[in-house]
Amino acid sequence: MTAPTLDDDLDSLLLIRHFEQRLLDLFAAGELNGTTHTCLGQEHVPVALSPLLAEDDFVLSNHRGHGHYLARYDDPAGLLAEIMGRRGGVCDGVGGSQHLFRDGYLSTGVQGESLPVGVGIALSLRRRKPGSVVVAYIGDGTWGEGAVYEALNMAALWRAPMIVVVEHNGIAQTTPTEAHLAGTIGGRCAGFGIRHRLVEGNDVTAIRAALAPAISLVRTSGEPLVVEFRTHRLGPHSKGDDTRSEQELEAARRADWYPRLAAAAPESFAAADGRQRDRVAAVVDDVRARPASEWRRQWPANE
Amino acid sequence: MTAPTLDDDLDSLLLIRHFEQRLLDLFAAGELNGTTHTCLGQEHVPVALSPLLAEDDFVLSNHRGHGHYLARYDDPAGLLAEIMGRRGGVCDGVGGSQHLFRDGYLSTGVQGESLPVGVGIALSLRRRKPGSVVVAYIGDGTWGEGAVYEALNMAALWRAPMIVVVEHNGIAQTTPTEAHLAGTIGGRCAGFGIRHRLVEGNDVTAIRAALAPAISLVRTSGEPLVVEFRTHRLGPHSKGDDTRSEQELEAARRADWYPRLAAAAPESFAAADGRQRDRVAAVVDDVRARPASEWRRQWPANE
Amino acid sequence: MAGERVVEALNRGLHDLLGRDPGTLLLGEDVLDPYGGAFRATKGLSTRFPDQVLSTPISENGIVGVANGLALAGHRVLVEVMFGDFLLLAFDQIVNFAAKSVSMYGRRVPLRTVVRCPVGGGRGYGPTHSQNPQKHLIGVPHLALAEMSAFHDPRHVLADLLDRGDPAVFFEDKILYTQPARGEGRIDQLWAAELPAGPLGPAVLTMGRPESTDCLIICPGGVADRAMRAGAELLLRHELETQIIVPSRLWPFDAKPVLDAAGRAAVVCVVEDGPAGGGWGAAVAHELHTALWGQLSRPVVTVAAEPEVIPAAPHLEETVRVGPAKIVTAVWEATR
Amino acid sequence: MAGERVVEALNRGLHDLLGRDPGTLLLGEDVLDPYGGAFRATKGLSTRFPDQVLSTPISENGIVGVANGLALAGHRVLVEVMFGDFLLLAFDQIVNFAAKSVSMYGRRVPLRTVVRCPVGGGRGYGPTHSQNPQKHLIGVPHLALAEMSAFHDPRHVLADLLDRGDPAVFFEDKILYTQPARGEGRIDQLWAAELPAGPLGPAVLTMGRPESTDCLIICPGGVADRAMRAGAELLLRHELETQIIVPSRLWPFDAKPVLDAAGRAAVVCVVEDGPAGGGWGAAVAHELHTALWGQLSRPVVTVAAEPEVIPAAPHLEETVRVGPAKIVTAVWEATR
Ligand SMILES: Cc1ncc(C[n+]2csc(CCOP(=O)(O)OP(=O)(O)O)c2C)c(N)n1
Ligand SMILES: Cc1ncc(C[n+]2csc(CCOP(=O)(O)OP(=O)(O)O)c2C)c(N)n1
Ligand SMILES: [Mg+2]
Ligand SMILES: [Mg+2]
Repeated sequence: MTAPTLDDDLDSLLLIRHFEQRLLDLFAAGELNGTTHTCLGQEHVPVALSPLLAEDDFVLSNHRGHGHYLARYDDPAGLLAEIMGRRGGVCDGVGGSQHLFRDGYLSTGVQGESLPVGVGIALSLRRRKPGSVVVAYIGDGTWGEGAVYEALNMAALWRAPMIVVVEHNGIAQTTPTEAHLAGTIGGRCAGFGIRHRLVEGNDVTAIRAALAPAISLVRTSGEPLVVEFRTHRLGPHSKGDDTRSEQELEAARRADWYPRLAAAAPESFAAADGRQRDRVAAVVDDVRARPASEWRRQWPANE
Repeated sequence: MTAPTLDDDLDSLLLIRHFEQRLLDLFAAGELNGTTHTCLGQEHVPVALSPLLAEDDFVLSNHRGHGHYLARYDDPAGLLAEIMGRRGGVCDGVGGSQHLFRDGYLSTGVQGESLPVGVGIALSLRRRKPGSVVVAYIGDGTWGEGAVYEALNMAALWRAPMIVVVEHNGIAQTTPTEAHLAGTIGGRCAGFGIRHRLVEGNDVTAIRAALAPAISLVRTSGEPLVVEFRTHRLGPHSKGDDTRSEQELEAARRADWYPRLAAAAPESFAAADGRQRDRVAAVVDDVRARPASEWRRQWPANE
Repeated sequence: MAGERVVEALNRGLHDLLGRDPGTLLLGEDVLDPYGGAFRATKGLSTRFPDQVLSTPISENGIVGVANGLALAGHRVLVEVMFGDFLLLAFDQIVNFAAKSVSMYGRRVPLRTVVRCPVGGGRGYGPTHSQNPQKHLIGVPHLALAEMSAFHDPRHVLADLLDRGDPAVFFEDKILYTQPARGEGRIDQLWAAELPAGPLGPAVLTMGRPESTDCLIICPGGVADRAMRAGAELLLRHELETQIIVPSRLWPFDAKPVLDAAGRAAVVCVVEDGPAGGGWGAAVAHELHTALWGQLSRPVVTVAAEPEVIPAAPHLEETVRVGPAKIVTAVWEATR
Repeated sequence: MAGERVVEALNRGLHDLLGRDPGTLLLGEDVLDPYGGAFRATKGLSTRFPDQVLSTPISENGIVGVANGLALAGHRVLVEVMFGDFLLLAFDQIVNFAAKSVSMYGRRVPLRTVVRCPVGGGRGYGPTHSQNPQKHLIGVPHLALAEMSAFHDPRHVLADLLDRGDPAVFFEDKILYTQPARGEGRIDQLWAAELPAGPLGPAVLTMGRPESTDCLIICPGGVADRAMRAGAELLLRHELETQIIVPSRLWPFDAKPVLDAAGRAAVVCVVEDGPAGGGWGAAVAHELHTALWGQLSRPVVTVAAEPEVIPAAPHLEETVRVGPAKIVTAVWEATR
């Protein structure tokens, strides 16, 4: 947990941004299969949080998880190789975009499934690595799943040190939040006696400062916490499937950190931007040249 | 919806009380199989509510449903025959204590399953029989199930005219509410933007008067409502499986309506009490003498 | 209709079904226009039948529950579950509520809930979006299972499922969506399809001479294309003539229409695109062994996917899914 | 141990397992003392191992999810689901999370989650508390299934399931709980039990002369008692000598130890106490037909429950559940 500099944060934001944009390009060019959910517009969430996490903390990510991964591990090549099914992928191409696993990090593609799992990991951490926490990312739409409430209830009852990070981008696939969520996320947390913090804006430094004490409290008290980020999805849900109006998209663009930071320090931003763009380009070239991944199944299924 | 008299209410309360007590006797005598969950101590809940319901309203009941049934249908023989597997049972002995079905009434034994079903029925009622409502009974423990929240969310989003009646008796099987429910039921409803009414005590007339306007509002607005009764389970969870302390049981007994009403009008109470005791005894004699039920399967399964 | 793709035929069927009865409702995640569902099967429905289409939160168990409630109140209800893997979230409502309610109240309670879901791999969606969950639901009393095929008009199949009064699940192999809806008639130079028992009966795919069949393949709609490729290969490489039978209804499985052909064939091969064991393949094989004992010259060959998750990378998917080569090998080895 | 009932043997096993490793945890509804679970299998555990036993809200899917999280973090975790019917609520966590996670991340991720649940009818609990859900989970890659029997020490079986690193489900027929735990040795005047392949291998029940078997019955632990009664009847009424093989592990099913006996028997009968179709019976039968083609003189007979819910009234339950008479009839008819 060495404090990152402003430049580190900017690099991290831009790495994710360029990574995601290149993914969409690769899709458009027919070089990718399956589906991919980019976090364009939401990069600041994991970038703000990651330095607040320690090595023993466990991150549970979801379908929109590239940013969560890249902010925690500086490993764009491993991620891209995974998505492209090339040698060196995080999970040898078996998991793909939505199913990543490393020590202390797991993502899966079934909405809501991760929260009860997170409670279990958190209970184990409290026993064996006290002071460590679980961070579980979910979207606003995922609050439709019953598993979320079963987990919140148990987390509160048993004081599971879990931080649920909600990336509330106002939409679930094509469904606006008003159409899928009654009441409020904050109100729902209150109903379970769980602390809830609302975060607006995308100033990484300010967010981090505001959240640090609340996260520390989870470490010491063991009480769960929900942090709700009001954010914006800049891109399509996966690829090309955006049904929002130009007006809505324009609002998402206006809220983006990219032009704001570019205007704030044009020169250093441009330098960083170029650096990360080039870095991602190099990663793409590297990974693209690799052979297909190999699935080293060392176990017989159902032996 | 003709207004019941005080005597009607007392008859109804006592019918249920004696029915349930006889069930426990029959169990103890080895005349019943399976399991049965009596509503001893909670009889006033359906007795207060039933006259507020119209014929087109739909009642969803649960494992502890004898009172719900008897308060709505004056049919102790049909219910007992069902429980004993004798001719004339509501469902010919196929369903048993926890699985009853009649037009406008259904119970099932899987906790939480009924609430999404209730939303569906309510949506249909709004289309086809506007002004009608669904009443779904659940216990405090059932708030552990995710299905409850999926249903509350949809009920609120779609304005499903459903009234969730919570019989909060402070315990789920053997687990006290503090150990299974974080926060409060009222708070959880608020989180979904759903109105919540708390009912304490067991004065049937007062409860009915207090709830009538709220229930009317469901009929006219279509907005769901949760009514939480603070109540007490006098008997075991099913049969003989009570792990509570004598002190807790004593508290439950102190809150019972039976001694209160007996003291309030000793003579008319005693008369009614005798009447219902005799009625139940006659029902038991009648049903006990019946032959085993027949399952008239008129359909081939999986044809 | 000429030139239609399967997803278009499906979409047309859904339009017809909502149109024929205003009490028929459709629920699912993201089913509204202009999107019309993740695979676009529900396109146009919400525009044309705004009162009959309900877009839902992400609540698979809850949605099926709502559908069950509507069905209990007398509606016909179609539910779209976005990926077959998520069906597992709704098993309580499907098995414990829908299927059991039909009979557990002592008299028949018809429940017209039909759950549709895209299934299978081949699209690189990864292990939680590619499973074939059919096997989990086979043999549930009062639950009907059907699978989409290029030969059966989805309209007829869904209408039947909606009308029979038992709840049902309709499996749609994702790969099929964009393939041509074929119906009856010539498929290519080699193959022709017939529906001898009508629009709900099995499709029979032949090379022209059904009498002299060396190999009979029985498979659901999602596998038919791979079976045809295997058949072509068997002819070319081994001079074996193949007939393929594609039932629409997976369960209850009606063995009658296949018994004749199975009794005549030198090799009978049942193919399913999910892991073996306790699934459709063994169930069909067992029925055939029992019905045709003494007539079969060798055991029914079952071909299934490897017992593994479906990996994300396309080259790995192919190591797990059933492909033509696996069918060819299994049949060929059985003949030797 | 002498005089033990099966639920006591199970309880002793759970005590041993929590005792041997403080990282082994147990979760479930109402599992705390003095109650110790709806069937009292967990009695004494919370008193002796207060830090290892967690009583949960009514949240089947959530509980299995918590167990999966604990298992991912390296614990061995036992979950008690109060009735097997409610397992369906947890299928997403069992199939999509636990079983898939073992392999979907490209390398083996061991997950030691073992879910126990009481199954089956015969107790008058009614249709939502009596099902045998085994069939739904057969053939799920990386998911092991075992069933309790009076002959296998639950301690060994559960220890094996907990240790292997694949998640597992352990089915406990309710009727067995109160029956004597038998282990090996003489059962009654007619029957004796052996565990020739050790404590995890199938139990072999014979009338003394295993070589000259007319009928081989293969069945899980919950049905063994009914199979023995059927065997007695077959001897008495039809002079057929029966051998019974009771595997502890239902899936993956190991056919090897039964092949010899199956090849020698005049009739092979596989019994399962759930509705037929896509279940264990057909899976085992298919394996035997394939492995013993040419050796079997008739098709493997499968006996299953009627395709119906389990009704509540005891006299109706018996019309659906598998009983000795149904086994006797099936075997006898096969011999003619
Ligand atoms: C159980 C389940 N149901 C449906 C889906 C399909 N799906 C994937 S992402 C998504 C929308 C999620 O919305 P939200 O939680 O708001 O996250 P966002 O995509 O906005 O980041 C849906 C419906 C899924 N993955 N899992
Ligand atoms: C899904 C499910 N899980 C567990 C059970 C077993 N069970 C039956 S009643 C009960 C307790 C219910 O508690 P509560 O909702 O408070 O109702 P009460 O019994 O107090 O009336 C439990 C755990 C069940 N029937 N369904
Ligand atoms: Mg969202
Ligand atoms: Mg309660």
